[in-house]
Amino acid sequence: MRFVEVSKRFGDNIVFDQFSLAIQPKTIMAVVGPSGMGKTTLLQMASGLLVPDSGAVVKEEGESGSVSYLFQEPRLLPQGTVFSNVELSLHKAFPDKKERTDVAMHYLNLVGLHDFIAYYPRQLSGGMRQRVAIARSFAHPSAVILMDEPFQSLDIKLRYNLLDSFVSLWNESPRTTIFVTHDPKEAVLVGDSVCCLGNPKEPNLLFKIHIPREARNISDSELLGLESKLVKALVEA
Amino acid sequence: MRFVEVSKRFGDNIVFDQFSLAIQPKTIMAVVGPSGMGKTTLLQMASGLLVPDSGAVVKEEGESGSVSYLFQEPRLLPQGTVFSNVELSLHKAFPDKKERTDVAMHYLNLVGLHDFIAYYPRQLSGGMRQRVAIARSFAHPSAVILMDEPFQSLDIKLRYNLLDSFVSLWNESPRTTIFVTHDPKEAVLVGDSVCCLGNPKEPNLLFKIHIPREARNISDSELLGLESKLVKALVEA
Amino acid sequence: QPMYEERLSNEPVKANIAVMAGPTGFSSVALSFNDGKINDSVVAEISVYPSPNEVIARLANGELDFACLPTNVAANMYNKGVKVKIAAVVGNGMLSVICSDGSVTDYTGLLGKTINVPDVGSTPDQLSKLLLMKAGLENGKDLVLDYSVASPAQISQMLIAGKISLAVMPQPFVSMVLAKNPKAKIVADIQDLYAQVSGMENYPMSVFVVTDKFAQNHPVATQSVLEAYKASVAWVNANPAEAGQAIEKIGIMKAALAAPAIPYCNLVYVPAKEAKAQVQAFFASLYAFSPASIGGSIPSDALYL
Amino acid sequence: MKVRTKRNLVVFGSSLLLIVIWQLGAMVLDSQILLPQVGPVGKALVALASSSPFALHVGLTVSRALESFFIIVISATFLGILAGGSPFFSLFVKPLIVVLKAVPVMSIILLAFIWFSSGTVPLFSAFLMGFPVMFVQIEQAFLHMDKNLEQMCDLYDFSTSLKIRHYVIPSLVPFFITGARTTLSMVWKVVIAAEVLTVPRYGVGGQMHLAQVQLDTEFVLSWTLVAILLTALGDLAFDGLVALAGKLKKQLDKRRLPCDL
Amino acid sequence: MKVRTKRNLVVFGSSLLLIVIWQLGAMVLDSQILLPQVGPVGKALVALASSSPFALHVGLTVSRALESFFIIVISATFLGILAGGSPFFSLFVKPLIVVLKAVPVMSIILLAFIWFSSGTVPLFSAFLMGFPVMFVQIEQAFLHMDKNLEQMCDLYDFSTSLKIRHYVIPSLVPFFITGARTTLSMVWKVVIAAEVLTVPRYGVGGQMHLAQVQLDTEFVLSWTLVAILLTALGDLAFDGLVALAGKLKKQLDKRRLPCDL
Ligand SMILES: Nc1ncnc2c1ncn2[C@@H]1O[C@H](COP(=O)(O)OP(=O)(O)OP(=O)(O)O)[C@@H](O)[C@H]1O
Ligand SMILES: Nc1ncnc2c1ncn2[C@@H]1O[C@H](COP(=O)(O)OP(=O)(O)OP(=O)(O)O)[C@@H](O)[C@H]1O
Ligand SMILES: O=C([O-])O
Ligand SMILES: [Mg+2]
Ligand SMILES: [Mg+2]
Repeated sequence: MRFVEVSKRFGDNIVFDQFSLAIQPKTIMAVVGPSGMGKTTLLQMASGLLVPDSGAVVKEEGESGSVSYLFQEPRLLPQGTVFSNVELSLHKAFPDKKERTDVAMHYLNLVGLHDFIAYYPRQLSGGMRQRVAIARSFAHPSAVILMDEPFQSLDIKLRYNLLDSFVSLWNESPRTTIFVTHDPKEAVLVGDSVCCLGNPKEPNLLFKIHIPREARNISDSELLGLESKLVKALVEA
Repeated sequence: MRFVEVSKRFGDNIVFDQFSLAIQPKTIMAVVGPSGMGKTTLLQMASGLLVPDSGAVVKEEGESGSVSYLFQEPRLLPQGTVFSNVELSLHKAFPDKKERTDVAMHYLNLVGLHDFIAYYPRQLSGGMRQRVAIARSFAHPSAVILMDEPFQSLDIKLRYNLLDSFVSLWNESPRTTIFVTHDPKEAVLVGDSVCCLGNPKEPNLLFKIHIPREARNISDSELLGLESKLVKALVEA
Repeated sequence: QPMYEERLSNEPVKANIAVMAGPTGFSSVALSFNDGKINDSVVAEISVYPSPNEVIARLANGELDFACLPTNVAANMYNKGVKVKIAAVVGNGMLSVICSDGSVTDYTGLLGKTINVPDVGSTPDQLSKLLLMKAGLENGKDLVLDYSVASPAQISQMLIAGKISLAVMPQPFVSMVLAKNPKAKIVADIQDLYAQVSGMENYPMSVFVVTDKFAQNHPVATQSVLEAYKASVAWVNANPAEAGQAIEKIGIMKAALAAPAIPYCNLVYVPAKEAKAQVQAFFASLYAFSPASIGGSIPSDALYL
Repeated sequence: MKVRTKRNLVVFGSSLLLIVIWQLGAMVLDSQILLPQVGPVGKALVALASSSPFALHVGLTVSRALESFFIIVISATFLGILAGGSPFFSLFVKPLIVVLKAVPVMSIILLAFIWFSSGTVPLFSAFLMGFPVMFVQIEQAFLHMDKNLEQMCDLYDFSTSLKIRHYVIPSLVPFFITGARTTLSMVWKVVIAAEVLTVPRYGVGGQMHLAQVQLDTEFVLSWTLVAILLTALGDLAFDGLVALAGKLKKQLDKRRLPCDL
Repeated sequence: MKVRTKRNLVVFGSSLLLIVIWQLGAMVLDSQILLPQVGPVGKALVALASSSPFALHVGLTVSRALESFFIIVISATFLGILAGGSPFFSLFVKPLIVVLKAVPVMSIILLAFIWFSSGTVPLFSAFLMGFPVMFVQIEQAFLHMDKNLEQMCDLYDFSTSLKIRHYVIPSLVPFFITGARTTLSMVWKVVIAAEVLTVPRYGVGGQMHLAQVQLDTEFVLSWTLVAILLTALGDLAFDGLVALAGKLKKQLDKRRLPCDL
């Protein structure tokens, strides 16, 4: 997927100005950036929910069709159970009820919510709601995954578990992914490339990580170096 | 301040069971712990808002009188301006209007809100509201400071700036402080001692940090070691 | 063609008749006997309403065929284009000024006093104003008409309790007050005063009206109803005690209140043709002081059946 | 449990006190017309309830109220959905709704009395008074629909039918319930008001008015008690239905879960 | 700007259409009693407005409405604060409030008619109908007060006076405004209803009823228009006052800022 000289403004607020960025097909682009710098806007343009004022978002071969969008808020149907919130997003892809149920349950197990499938969103904590949204976006078959701070409001333990699950799920069927996070550590653990927003014209920082994802360890000095580079870029943004 | 064999339960949920913890006067105790393990409950007992079912919270000499409590939510008066939200908490300590105004403005400058003193909370972003609450708790003269995740919902840059400001303010007049955070890095940067909750009977982990606060640097290997210890304790909790 | 219709149907014609919960209702009670069956071809259905207000709209929208109404209301409706005819005068005047405490003994003593009158626009109100005008007096200056208590029944209670001193009242409340408060006296008879100023013997207080539609479509039935009404008036006047029971039964008023008053209610049956002169004279008097009270003009002969 | 007993005791005590105050007041006033004592009103109530047309009076009032209630709920929901979907239509009917909301009930009743046969007046008046309330609620529901959820439905490939069943209808329901509840309590009052003014042959309001002119205050009070009871029963029935619907929905949701966990 | 013009155009157009429909209907019906044409109603309105007792009729209705409005707002706020502060008092008055909310307006008016002189009936009825609305709002305000904010005030050493001024009163105000607005629009309707039934010497409702009885439908409509206008003006005045109070508060808040920044 490529953003080609994309511009987007809200009133006087110029968020992107002839901004270009390319994401290699079937790789993960981790995006960090201070609040209000356009991370969510970038995802919305990628999803087609928002149309750039000028420029274009170009999809490569194999990226057309459905996207999975994990919104910054959980966006669950308040009147649906945990189960049906996941299951409803599978109707188109899995017309067979049995199959659909199995897929939904698989992902709900993954996020540790098997015992809560009969609950309604109002009965869940913020973190649990976020997990339902994660299960939904993982379960929904799509060529592109867009994730807006997926692991916010989760405690650190669950966070790392889910990060692991995400990586192994992704390895099963690699798809073009934009992963927005506010945690530089997460970004360097997960991204094939990492981009830091902070300037409407171009990324403040953009680098590739060549260490295989499975081999990454947070105490690795190269990763620590990248992380501190990223923190510096963020603080200076 | 000492928690002496404190027990507290909500219905069947035993949060503290004969739990003891001592905080040296005029030091900072950083507290981390998974969600729902009693961090906020601990602060509420320290403030007197919540009375333990059994056991006692003992204050040392010089810790009596007012406390400054930075709540987990900003808790601003919705009908008051940014300025008056800070200024009203100073009425008792500073009967003189001029003096009170100067103190309030000093702390509002510190959190970068000088241009917003005429705004109402509804006109501010979540992070800005949090900063008003921080200014209020710093400004309020007190023997004890209780802070419940003070820097949540702030971007990384502001976070580090405010952490610096907090440390220098604290150095001006050291006061007994409990600093709850979900960020292990923050805990090791700020605490004289660090405690990890996760067990109603005793802290999961409790250690002192002997490096002077001013000399701490996040790339310091000793600190990184402490941080990973803390992360491990959190993940295992 | 209407006659033809009537003969064709075997069903008896239903005549919807409205009376008010007051003296105009009294004289109609015999119509309710036999479940309202007047003869093989006509059945009367009597409904009781709290005031003329509920009746007027029903005559206008066609729900009612006959009604007992205050005389001026009939003129007003006629002038507004509601097609009704006066069939007969069924009640002559029966208003009195009562004093509950002996502070006034005859009508000359009323000057400067406050007199309670039920309901603005009601017959007691109109006649009071009419007489004031003829006597050259002014309401609010020479004496005060007070409308603050609108229900005659409530004024009666207050007269009995001595809470108010003077009031213009219709029957049967006059009888009731006199019976229950020994100190109460009639200090003026409105009928006498009206006779003095108009030269007429009495004034027609209520009339029996029929809608044009019913009268045209069912002339025979109309005639039957009128005859039955006439007979009913005669029976009520002759048998006040039994009439009282019937009055209570159809929900007009308690027998104890109605029966003793019947002799004083001036219940009559004067067919329209005979009553026309008297009625027109009454309209002329009302017109002179308030054209609006009869709808703006004196009705033509077409008002009479 | 104990707190609840205490609450009920206080409520019971104050209800009793109300009745005692009434009785004392009646004894002091000593006027059957101004304020009858508790006993006679009780007797009048029994007399009413055992009189043969009682069922007719109550039945017709109830049927008028329910009929207008259903007409309002159905038509206002339909038009409200149209208005919610089309800003033009919404603007277009706005003047009418504003006028309807500002018209005093009495004007409507008086005019309706001229226009229609008296049996229709309570229905028509209740319709004109209740319609704007329900309509505005449904219109509001559309304004309060969560556009974010709609985006979610679209991105996650919901079919139109799924979207209506799981997003649109659930968003409307709370507003629908609020609107219907308000409409119901309004409809009672307007129907009775119209009956008082038009005195139909059968109906609680008309009987109340006749009792009042005849100064049978104990019957006015008895009919008032009947009206209060009707309102209370209506509210109870409504809440019962809503609770039942809620339970039914939960049952259905359970059915949709994989196996009977 | 353009969107706004378009909106106004639609609203204007549909208002015009309403009037055209009325006029066409009147021409088809061709009955002065059933539905007078627009012209005659306009004339009647002018005749009304220029008749000498017009000011008295309107003035007395307005003064009854305002009087009951103020009595309700003051007494219900006072008692609502008591009830908000004391759960016992709140429980204690609950039965009374429940009954008052369920009583049909008409019952109250009919009973009041027996009890009071006709001038007092509208006041009394409006009081009984409006009081529970305002009372419940103020009571609700206490239930919705943010206990967290109260903890904050206490920990940050607010004096009682500061707490009342900056925490209690601001928490009550929105509920007070909602309650007062609802009360105001209710009071109009009840006062006019009571006037219709009791026909006091002066008052819009009584005139409306007299006009109806005399089959002067054009005057019924004219008085209805007057009533709608009064309601609309009342709402406008209320919103104006609320906006003014808001501005005043902002001014005061500005004054409390250090120097004139
Ligand atoms: N619909 C909108 N209307 C007006 N301004 C908008 C809109 N959406 C976003 N913005 C503005 O665009 C800028 C970028 O917003 P965006 O939500 O993309 O930031 P973000 O990087 O996702 O921030 P955060 O980390 O807080 O989620 C912000 O200044 C925001 O105020
Ligand atoms: N007022 C209360 N009533 C009932 N249970 C409560 C109450 N306050 C706290 N709890 C329970 O006590 C436990 C500890 O809550 P506490 O708020 O102290 O957690 P925490 O560590 O601050 O969590 P977080 O990181 O999410 O803020 C939780 O299980 C919570 O559900
Ligand atoms: O029946 C009447 O009292 O007019
Ligand atoms: Mg965002
Ligand atoms: Mg907490």
